[in-house]
Amino acid sequence: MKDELKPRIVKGPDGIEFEVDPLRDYYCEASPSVHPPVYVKIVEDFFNWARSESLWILGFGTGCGAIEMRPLMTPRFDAYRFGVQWRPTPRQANLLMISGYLSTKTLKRAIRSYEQMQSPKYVVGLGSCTINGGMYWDSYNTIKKLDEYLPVDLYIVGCMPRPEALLQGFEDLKQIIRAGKAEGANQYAEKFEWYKANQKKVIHDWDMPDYNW
Amino acid sequence: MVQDLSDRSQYPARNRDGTLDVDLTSGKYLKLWQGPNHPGITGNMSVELTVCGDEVVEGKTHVGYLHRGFEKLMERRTFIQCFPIVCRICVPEPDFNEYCYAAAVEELAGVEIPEQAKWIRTLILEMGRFNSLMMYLGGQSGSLGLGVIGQWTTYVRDLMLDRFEELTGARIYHMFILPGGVRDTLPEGFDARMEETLREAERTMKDVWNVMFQNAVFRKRTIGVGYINPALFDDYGVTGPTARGGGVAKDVRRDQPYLAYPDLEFEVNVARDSDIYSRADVRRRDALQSIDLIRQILAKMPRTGPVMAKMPNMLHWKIPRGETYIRGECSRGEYGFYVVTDGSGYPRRVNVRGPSYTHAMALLERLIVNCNIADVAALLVSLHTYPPEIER
Amino acid sequence: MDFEWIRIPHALLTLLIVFLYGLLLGAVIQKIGARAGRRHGIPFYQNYIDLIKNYALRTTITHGFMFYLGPVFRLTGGVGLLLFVPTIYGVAMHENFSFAGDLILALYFVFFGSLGMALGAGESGHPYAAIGVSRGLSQVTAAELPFAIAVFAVALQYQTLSVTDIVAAQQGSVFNWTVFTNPLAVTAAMMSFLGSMMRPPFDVVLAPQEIPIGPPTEYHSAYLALMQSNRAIFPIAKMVIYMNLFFGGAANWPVFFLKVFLLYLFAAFVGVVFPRFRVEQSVRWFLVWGVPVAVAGLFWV
Amino acid sequence: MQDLQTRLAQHTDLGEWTQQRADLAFVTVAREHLHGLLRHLRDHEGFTHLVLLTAVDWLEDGQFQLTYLMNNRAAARDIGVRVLIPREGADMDSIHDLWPTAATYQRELREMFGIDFPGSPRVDEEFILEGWRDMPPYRRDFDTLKYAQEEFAERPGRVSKDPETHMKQKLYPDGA
Repeated sequence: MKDELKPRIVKGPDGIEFEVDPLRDYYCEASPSVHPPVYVKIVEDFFNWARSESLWILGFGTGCGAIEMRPLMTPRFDAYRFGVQWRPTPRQANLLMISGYLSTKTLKRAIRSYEQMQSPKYVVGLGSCTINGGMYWDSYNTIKKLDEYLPVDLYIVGCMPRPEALLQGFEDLKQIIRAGKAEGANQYAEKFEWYKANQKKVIHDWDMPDYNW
Repeated sequence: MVQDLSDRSQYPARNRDGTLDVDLTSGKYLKLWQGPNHPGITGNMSVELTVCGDEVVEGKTHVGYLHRGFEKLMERRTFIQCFPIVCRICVPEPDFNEYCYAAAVEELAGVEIPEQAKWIRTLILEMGRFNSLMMYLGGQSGSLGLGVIGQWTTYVRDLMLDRFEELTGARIYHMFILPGGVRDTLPEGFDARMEETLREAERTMKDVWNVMFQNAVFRKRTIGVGYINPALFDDYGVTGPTARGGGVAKDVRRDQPYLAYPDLEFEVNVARDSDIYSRADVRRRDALQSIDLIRQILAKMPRTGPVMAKMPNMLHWKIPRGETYIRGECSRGEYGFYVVTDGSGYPRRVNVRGPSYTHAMALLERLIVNCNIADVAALLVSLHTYPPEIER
Repeated sequence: MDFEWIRIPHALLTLLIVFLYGLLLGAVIQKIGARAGRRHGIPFYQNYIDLIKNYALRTTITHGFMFYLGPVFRLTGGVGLLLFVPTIYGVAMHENFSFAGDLILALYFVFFGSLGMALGAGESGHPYAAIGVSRGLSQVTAAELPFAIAVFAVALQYQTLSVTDIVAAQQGSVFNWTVFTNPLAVTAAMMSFLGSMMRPPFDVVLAPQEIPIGPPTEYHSAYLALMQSNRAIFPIAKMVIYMNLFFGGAANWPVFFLKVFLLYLFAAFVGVVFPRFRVEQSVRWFLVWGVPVAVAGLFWV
Repeated sequence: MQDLQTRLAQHTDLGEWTQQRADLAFVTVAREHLHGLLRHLRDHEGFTHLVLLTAVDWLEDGQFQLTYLMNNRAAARDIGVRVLIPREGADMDSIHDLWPTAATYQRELREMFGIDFPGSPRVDEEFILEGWRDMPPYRRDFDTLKYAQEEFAERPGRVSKDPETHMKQKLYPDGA
């Protein structure tokens, strides 16, 4: 654990000393709760349509798949046409693209980013390395099965998946969302203990709260 | 505008062990993370910044987010099994890994590759360099908010990827340069289509020159910013365009020519000022040079003869004990493979020397001090860092 | 002073029209920017969908009381600005709540939103938001200076502080517009216009690369939707002021749409081909180029 | 590069000299001569550019081989200096005073091979791995496949059949 995360005595600007336990004081400990669809079906369908037509991707290139993101934003493929946009902060994004293999160090950051996103949120695993490890099946530093750690809505195969495959993947994801089946955030909240246990098994120095808002 | 470099040496004070005395609870300093989840970072790495006002007082590079342990994995694979995974070491310019690995293995095994294969390899490396530089130009202007350049250059890169696809069958990971030669000859009509692509590329480069390099705001943001003292180049192992931007004509293609480079005519591009602008300008001219070199290669290359040397049975290929180092000039600087064999069917040790390894670690940590936070992204991009080659 | 209650629904109608047009215009401008990059860009209805989606998100988290108020203040700034200037000249329905001294109030409202945002973003506790706010406030202040001086010049020129009267004075011929009667003041004001539109070269506040998007870093779902609504209304409201003060106002909706579109296009064109200034560079730019021109405009009168 | 070998031999006890290519040679020296030799090469022979510093694990001999590769750009030649150190309790003198950038290489070697470089800046900080508890992964006796199987959840693969037995079973179901 890093020094700045250990409990310590801090002297405030007014001269009063007090004890700080960063993990408890700076973060909220509440675990996620399930947010089921609450509106009548037609409204929920309408909202699902809006959600599907406005996919905001978190601009977090976790692996080599990030290289095909640039062509997607540019003239040849231009994913903006389909309502896909990139947002720089996890708070405003709905779709986390796990673009390729995840080393355990990145997994930690990906989990944090995922938990900071607002539900309903979706995860797309990109490339064979998220499915079964792909090329790195015997590597000591990459995870082999993404859905053990995050609720994945869709996998796109390939090494690298071509931009056309990604566009098709977006279309498929839209179908899933419109059908109301993309409830990954709720699944994550329901099986929270299981996901956390899996995550903690591979991330050895767990120095963050269990749920990052 | 030149940054004000008046004496800041006492600020913040240093502790006895040389670390900075930064008291975060004082409210004077702020700790910021630029990355890994940050659009201003090149790939998946992060810089831990301690800032005072708008000024960075300390920066630490953190890498390892992309570590897959290639050097370990290759020890468990036979020589031919290593071939498909080496290109994955560096994503934006994968061909250099293939070439360096193949050349190292050939040298240790004593294989001589045919003439035509040499030329095709050179062609692929130049195409890869052009692509990588296009990514760079888009990134550099993007880091300063000029998104439109990125659109144009990525478009040209896509055109060049089409030529790659035609030649090798893949967009990103080509897996074309095998130990012993290359997989195939050029397809029919390749030259004409390549010429078309190159013309389009030249048109775009003209636009890039007008909109990016002649732009008053771009010049204001980059000239004099991110200066590297050329005296530091040897200390920090600076190579490639970063060194050439500071007036040192380091270019492996000229210094220790390999493949078909002795037969090609080109000048080493050099700029003087060693700031972000000169580095960008050197890379722009490198891209134009690549266009010229591709034309030269297509004009001069032999079209007949084999493209693969006679190779032993790959499944039982053993290479006698030895060690070697192969280097090449990739778009970012000196790229090299250090390969050790022990007489078995597996490499004993492979070490990849990527230029980003020295640029983004020790050099960046030094440059980033006293830099404005708004310039950090531009500075980082101007070193042309690709994190996967740092951690592999 | 008797107050006609019918003005309230009329003002709300104006607001609705401006809101819908603002969303549409934002998308169209983005499409034009995309064309410069040889793309098609987002569909023109994309902003409406984004807005619905953001309101439809299921979770929101808060960082405190001011965090709520930030977007509310910002929206108030936009709506207030729009309500107190006459949108369409000479049509009683869209005169809104303009009164004799509304020019001063408008100047205040232009600044109001940024201040509210500063409070809200400060509460979010994210360091990027704090940096963005400090950059934003210094830049907006600097950009406001030439504008304020230009407005003084115009007010002096027409000897009134009422926007309606200023528009009235510009009617008749195109050459009665302030842009021809006092070009210096208008030049200075247009410089400031660039600065307040949050487009390159003056968008370091929201820059995704330099700091991830500044003040709104922590804002999400409904908060963000509120800010998006403001982003539709506020620039239009600001352009209404510019249009009224310098470009002869608009006597009917088509003229209004056209003039607003052209003004927006001006900012977008400059934005597409320029990278960003750093904050201290942009402040210097406004002080060195904007203020002298504005002062010269003052003397022109 | 014969001239270089003769000149160096006057200063230092050189071990095995391997001429790999016309412009690349490897030479073995004892660890106590290393620092002096590198300084001499840098200051007097023009080998100013440290290309890389890495280690090779000779598990059978119980030794690590450290390779310091240097480049002389003007003369277009490279020299690799090999130093053999025992695997047990491996440590080595730091050369960050000669090339500041060597500190990065030494940090990596510390983490990936477990070779200590006392005095090198930030050498004990985590570099690539995070929360690593096993033995340093680049050592030969570290089994990455076994580690991966124990550590990470795996997706069951497709059922694959050995072609020979599969065809036999298919053609001759009774095992004839």
